[in-house]
Amino acid sequence: MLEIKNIRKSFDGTEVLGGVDIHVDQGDVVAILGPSGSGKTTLLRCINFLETADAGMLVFDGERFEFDSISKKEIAGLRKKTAFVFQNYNLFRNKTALQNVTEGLVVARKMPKQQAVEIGKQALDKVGLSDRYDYYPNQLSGGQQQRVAIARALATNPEIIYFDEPTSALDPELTGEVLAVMRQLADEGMTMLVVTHEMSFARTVSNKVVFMENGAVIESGDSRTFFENPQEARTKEFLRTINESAGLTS
Amino acid sequence: MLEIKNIRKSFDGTEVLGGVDIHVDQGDVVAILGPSGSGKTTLLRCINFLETADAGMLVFDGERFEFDSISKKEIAGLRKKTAFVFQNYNLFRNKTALQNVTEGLVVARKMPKQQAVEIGKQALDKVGLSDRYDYYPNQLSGGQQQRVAIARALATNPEIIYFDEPTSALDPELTGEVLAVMRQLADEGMTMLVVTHEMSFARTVSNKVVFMENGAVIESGDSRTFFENPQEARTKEFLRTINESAGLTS
Amino acid sequence: LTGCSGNNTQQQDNTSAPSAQTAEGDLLAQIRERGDIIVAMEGTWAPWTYHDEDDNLVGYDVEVAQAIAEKLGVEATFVEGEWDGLLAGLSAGRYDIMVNGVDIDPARQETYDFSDPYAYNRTAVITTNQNSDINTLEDLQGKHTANTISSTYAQLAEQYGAEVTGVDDLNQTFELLLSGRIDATLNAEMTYYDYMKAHPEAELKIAVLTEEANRIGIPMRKGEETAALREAINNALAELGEEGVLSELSEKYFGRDISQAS
Amino acid sequence: MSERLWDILVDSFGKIILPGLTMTIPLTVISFTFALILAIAAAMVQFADIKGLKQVARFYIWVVRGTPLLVQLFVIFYGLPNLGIVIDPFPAAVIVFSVNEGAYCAETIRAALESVPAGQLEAGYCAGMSYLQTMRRIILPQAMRTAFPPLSNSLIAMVKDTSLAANITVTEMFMVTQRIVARTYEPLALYIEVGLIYLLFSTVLTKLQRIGEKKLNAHGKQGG
Amino acid sequence: MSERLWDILVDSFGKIILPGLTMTIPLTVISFTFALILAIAAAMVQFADIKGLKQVARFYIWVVRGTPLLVQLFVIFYGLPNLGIVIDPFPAAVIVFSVNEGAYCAETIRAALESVPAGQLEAGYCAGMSYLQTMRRIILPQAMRTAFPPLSNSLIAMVKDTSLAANITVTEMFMVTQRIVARTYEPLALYIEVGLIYLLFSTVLTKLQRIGEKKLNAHGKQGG
Ligand SMILES: Nc1ncnc2c1ncn2[C@@H]1O[C@H](COP(=O)(O)OP(=O)(O)OP(=O)(O)O)[C@@H](O)[C@H]1O
Ligand SMILES: Nc1ncnc2c1ncn2[C@@H]1O[C@H](COP(=O)(O)OP(=O)(O)OP(=O)(O)O)[C@@H](O)[C@H]1O
Ligand SMILES: [Mg+2]
Ligand SMILES: [Mg+2]
Repeated sequence: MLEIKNIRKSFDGTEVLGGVDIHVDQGDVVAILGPSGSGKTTLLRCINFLETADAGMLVFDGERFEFDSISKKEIAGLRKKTAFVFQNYNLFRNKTALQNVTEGLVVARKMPKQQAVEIGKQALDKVGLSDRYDYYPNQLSGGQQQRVAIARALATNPEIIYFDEPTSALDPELTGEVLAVMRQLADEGMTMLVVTHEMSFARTVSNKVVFMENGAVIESGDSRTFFENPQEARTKEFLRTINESAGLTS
Repeated sequence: MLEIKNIRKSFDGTEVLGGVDIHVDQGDVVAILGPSGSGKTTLLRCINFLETADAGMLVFDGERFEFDSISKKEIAGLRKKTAFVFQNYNLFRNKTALQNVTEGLVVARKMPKQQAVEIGKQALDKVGLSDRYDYYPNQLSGGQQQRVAIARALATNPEIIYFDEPTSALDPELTGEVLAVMRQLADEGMTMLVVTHEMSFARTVSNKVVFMENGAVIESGDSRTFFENPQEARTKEFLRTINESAGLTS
Repeated sequence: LTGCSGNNTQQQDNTSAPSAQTAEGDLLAQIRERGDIIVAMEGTWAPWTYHDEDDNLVGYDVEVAQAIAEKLGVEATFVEGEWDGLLAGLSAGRYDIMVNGVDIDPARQETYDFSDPYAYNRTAVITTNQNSDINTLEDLQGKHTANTISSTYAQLAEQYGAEVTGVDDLNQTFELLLSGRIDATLNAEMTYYDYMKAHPEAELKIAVLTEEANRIGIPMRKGEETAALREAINNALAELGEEGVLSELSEKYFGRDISQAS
Repeated sequence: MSERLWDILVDSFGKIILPGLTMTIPLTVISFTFALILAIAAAMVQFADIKGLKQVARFYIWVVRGTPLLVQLFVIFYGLPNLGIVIDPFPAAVIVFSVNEGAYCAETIRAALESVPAGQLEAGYCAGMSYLQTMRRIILPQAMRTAFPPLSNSLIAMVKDTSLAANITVTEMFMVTQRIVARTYEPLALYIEVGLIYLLFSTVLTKLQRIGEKKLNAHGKQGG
Repeated sequence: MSERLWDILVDSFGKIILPGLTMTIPLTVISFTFALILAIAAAMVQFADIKGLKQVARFYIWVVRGTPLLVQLFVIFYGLPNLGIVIDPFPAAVIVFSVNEGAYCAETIRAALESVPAGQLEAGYCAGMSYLQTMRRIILPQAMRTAFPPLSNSLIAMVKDTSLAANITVTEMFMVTQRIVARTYEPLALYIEVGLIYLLFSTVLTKLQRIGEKKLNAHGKQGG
């Protein structure tokens, strides 16, 4: 359904992505792992054209696009089929929870107001925020804000949702809230590409894992194999560090 | 060494701390746990007089102070014996790493500049930042900033250090960095009072645990007992939630 | 026009203007004691008071003031500023007298005492050459005029039924006239001649000249304290008139004698 | 205070406040409205980095902020007739004040636009909205909230600057005062009187600013 | 352009720019320096919420921002002598411009102080520093960095406002221009000339502002 081929990106001469390939099938939940600075965020931003990749190709539903020559119109078309959940939510600060969800429907998709409100409420209900329609972002807790962001993504009925570290700004209990919603989406067959540091999520919810370092994919494949039988030395070390810092001594 | 008795604090009529007692001995590492909004931050801020508690008493090195009648001079005196590491670091944004550490020594403790610089460098070396003396906060990663904050606390040679969620803004690998430094301090016998969501830290580094909810201490005591044999129903539930969200399915 | 910084003149350095005393007592005595008289003027109104090409303060009023100072046996110190400021300064006691072609007018006499007139100035109604509608003051009825805000001309125009707007300075009134925004402006006859000296090509004419000339005097604060000063100035003016000095200066700056009531 | 002076002040109060209400305030309000439109445009083309237009905006701001308001009034009112363009005093004043104030406000609004986090625009894109849609519905409303206090300040300052319109025959409050001075020769007292009337106007505007800020802050500061 | 007009403009250039350099610029720089001191004080007492002084500062800002500069010049220069206080023109101008500009800058600096995160002050306390020590070494430097661009704007605006000093007999640039106009009767051309000289001064100041901002931004924006 989504295929990225040989994507490259440099900032001021420093290469951040050095030819990355990603393959996502309908219904896949792909977890992208990797140490800080490995280029995970940059990858997602390039895929959604928030950064312009220097080279590479994107195939979406069989249509091919070159990153360096895609037109504004094509970008706009692709964005209507995808959704993005930011690490720091990026809710519209001047809009209520409900308006955050309906804005894209009414303005970008020209949906009648009433229908948008209905869909918006459904989406908020789904993430457990039926009682927060008219709250502004700054009146919501971090976990609630992130759930509004997910509702905003859901409401547009996208073919795939990109997540950038959806729980890194949350405390353990709030993390639980958000992960539960994501697990439910996975169960319903939503296609998702998720940058995350939550090993438990990668381990139990995603069916594929991509491990990156220094702008390159080190290892990727089936999630069970990745955790139980990693192939690369660097992957093994990464998993060991993570486990150590989680257990500290044990 | 530090004893807090019956501390109370309300904001606009809502009680946030409803009579909390804490007892810290020399060399203790006390972890304060509890769900979001339970009053942990407020407790630390009251202890360090960043908020004025409504009632209660503080005994420090045998000296007694009433929260509602302590003088500015006494506060200044106590602050020179304690240090505070903020959740979001609060490094002085207009000062380099080294200046952040020396500022309090030179300005507040009237230490000769040269001596302060020496001590400052030692403190930064200790947290592994020998190569970052002249960097400004915004040129440092989150983990590095938090370590500068710890160095700033260390340099004043305090009798106790308060930490408010020292790793909550960091990714797992950076969390590892900071926790390693704190573990080292604990091993050297530093007295610490740590609000944290890191169960592994509470479990393995701290010797005492205080579990709070709704502004009251639900359970407290020896850290091993707390984790292996919790007494209260709410504590058990809390530990279960945490474990679940960590494991998600298992 | 030549520079005229006479021996008994001191070109005021405006950054450190000495001030007249506000203390009680006779102003003339104070002036004599100080050895100078502080004279306020605009310095931007040719040919009464203005700066020549070498930036010397010159003009009819400047030389008259110097001559008066000489008669009083003191030096003249000049201070230049904006009109309203000069008035305020006079009231505040910063300046002793104002020599700036000021019309003697009953309303003004409520606030200031005036010397005897030392010049007579007829008011001209100035229009463009093409304008043939305005031939008497009565013709101003319903016409648009503009005058400097601080002058008495606005009142005169209003009196004859003109629609009056104001502007800050003289030049603007000519600009308004030339750009056809107004029908006429009222000003001193002499000012018109001076403007025409600078702009001989300007298509402006004097359409009406008032019969009666305005009397130009020197205002000073009201009251006992200035009584002696006023008398001394009046004596000085009378002497200067008799000696022909005023006529001479008038010829020099205006090209005709306006120091005598005609 | 002498009885005569008192009478002058009482008598002139109505004469001064009338053009204040009928000229100074309308001139200010109309000009400020146009200034805001100009400023938003000039700020937006810079923010959006539109080649050509951005340079035009920079040039406009540079020249207008660099030269005195009085000179601008002169050029428009006394200079343009040389090119055959004759504009009436009130519209000329509105043009000059709008253009002048627009340049200052443009800088304020540009700074406010830049203070809106980049993520807001990106979130707009990801919701499928175009640049213009996101600007109009998300970025500008947030920026205007930030710009509100400095813009209010500019408005208050402008009330007093309109007195320069006297130079192009607009009969506003200060000119009327000067006319009364020309008749009565009481500049100090009358200046203080008109000063107090300006203070009255400013106070009303300041109060309105406070109310506006409260309203905009109704759902807390835009922290999250 | 006629030869005569050209000669007038060439001849007057030096005459105008000289008082610009010897009077307008010094008056601006000196007044602005004092204004900053006043503004910092007025902003600090409000920020620190010092009872009494805070009210004094609010009152000062209210009155000064609410009344025209020209009225303030009149009151100090022509009003105070009635109370026996006689101040020379240049010092009087410095006083009025400092006090006036101080009120506007105080608001700018207060806003900048409020934009420094509360955590910075708390971190200062926790490092054992007193309120004043933290203000001086941590909060004010950060606030001044935020306030730098709007303060630069105020400075540039002030260059032109100093022309009002002509009202209290200070011979600055604009007054000299008016004198030349009085002799030559060429207001438009000369006003444009003096406008360009103001533009020159402003451009230099704008360049200095850019350099200053670059320097202050040397270690990135104060994000973290
Ligand atoms: N706009 C930019 N300009 C220059 N360098 C950049 C920019 N954005 C990212 N980088 C660099 O690119 C590299 C990859 O950054 P990226 O944010 O993609 O990493 P990441 O894998 O998401 O890390 P983290 O887990 O910390 O979020 C880093 O070294 C970063 O410093
Ligand atoms: N300044 C304040 N004004 C009003 N209420 C406040 C204020 N500070 C904190 N509170 C309230 O006090 C309660 C306790 O807050 P506190 O920040 O101490 O919780 P916490 O245990 O530190 O939570 P977290 O784990 O999310 O940091 C919360 O309900 C919070 O909303
Ligand atoms: Mg990232
Ligand atoms: Mg907290």
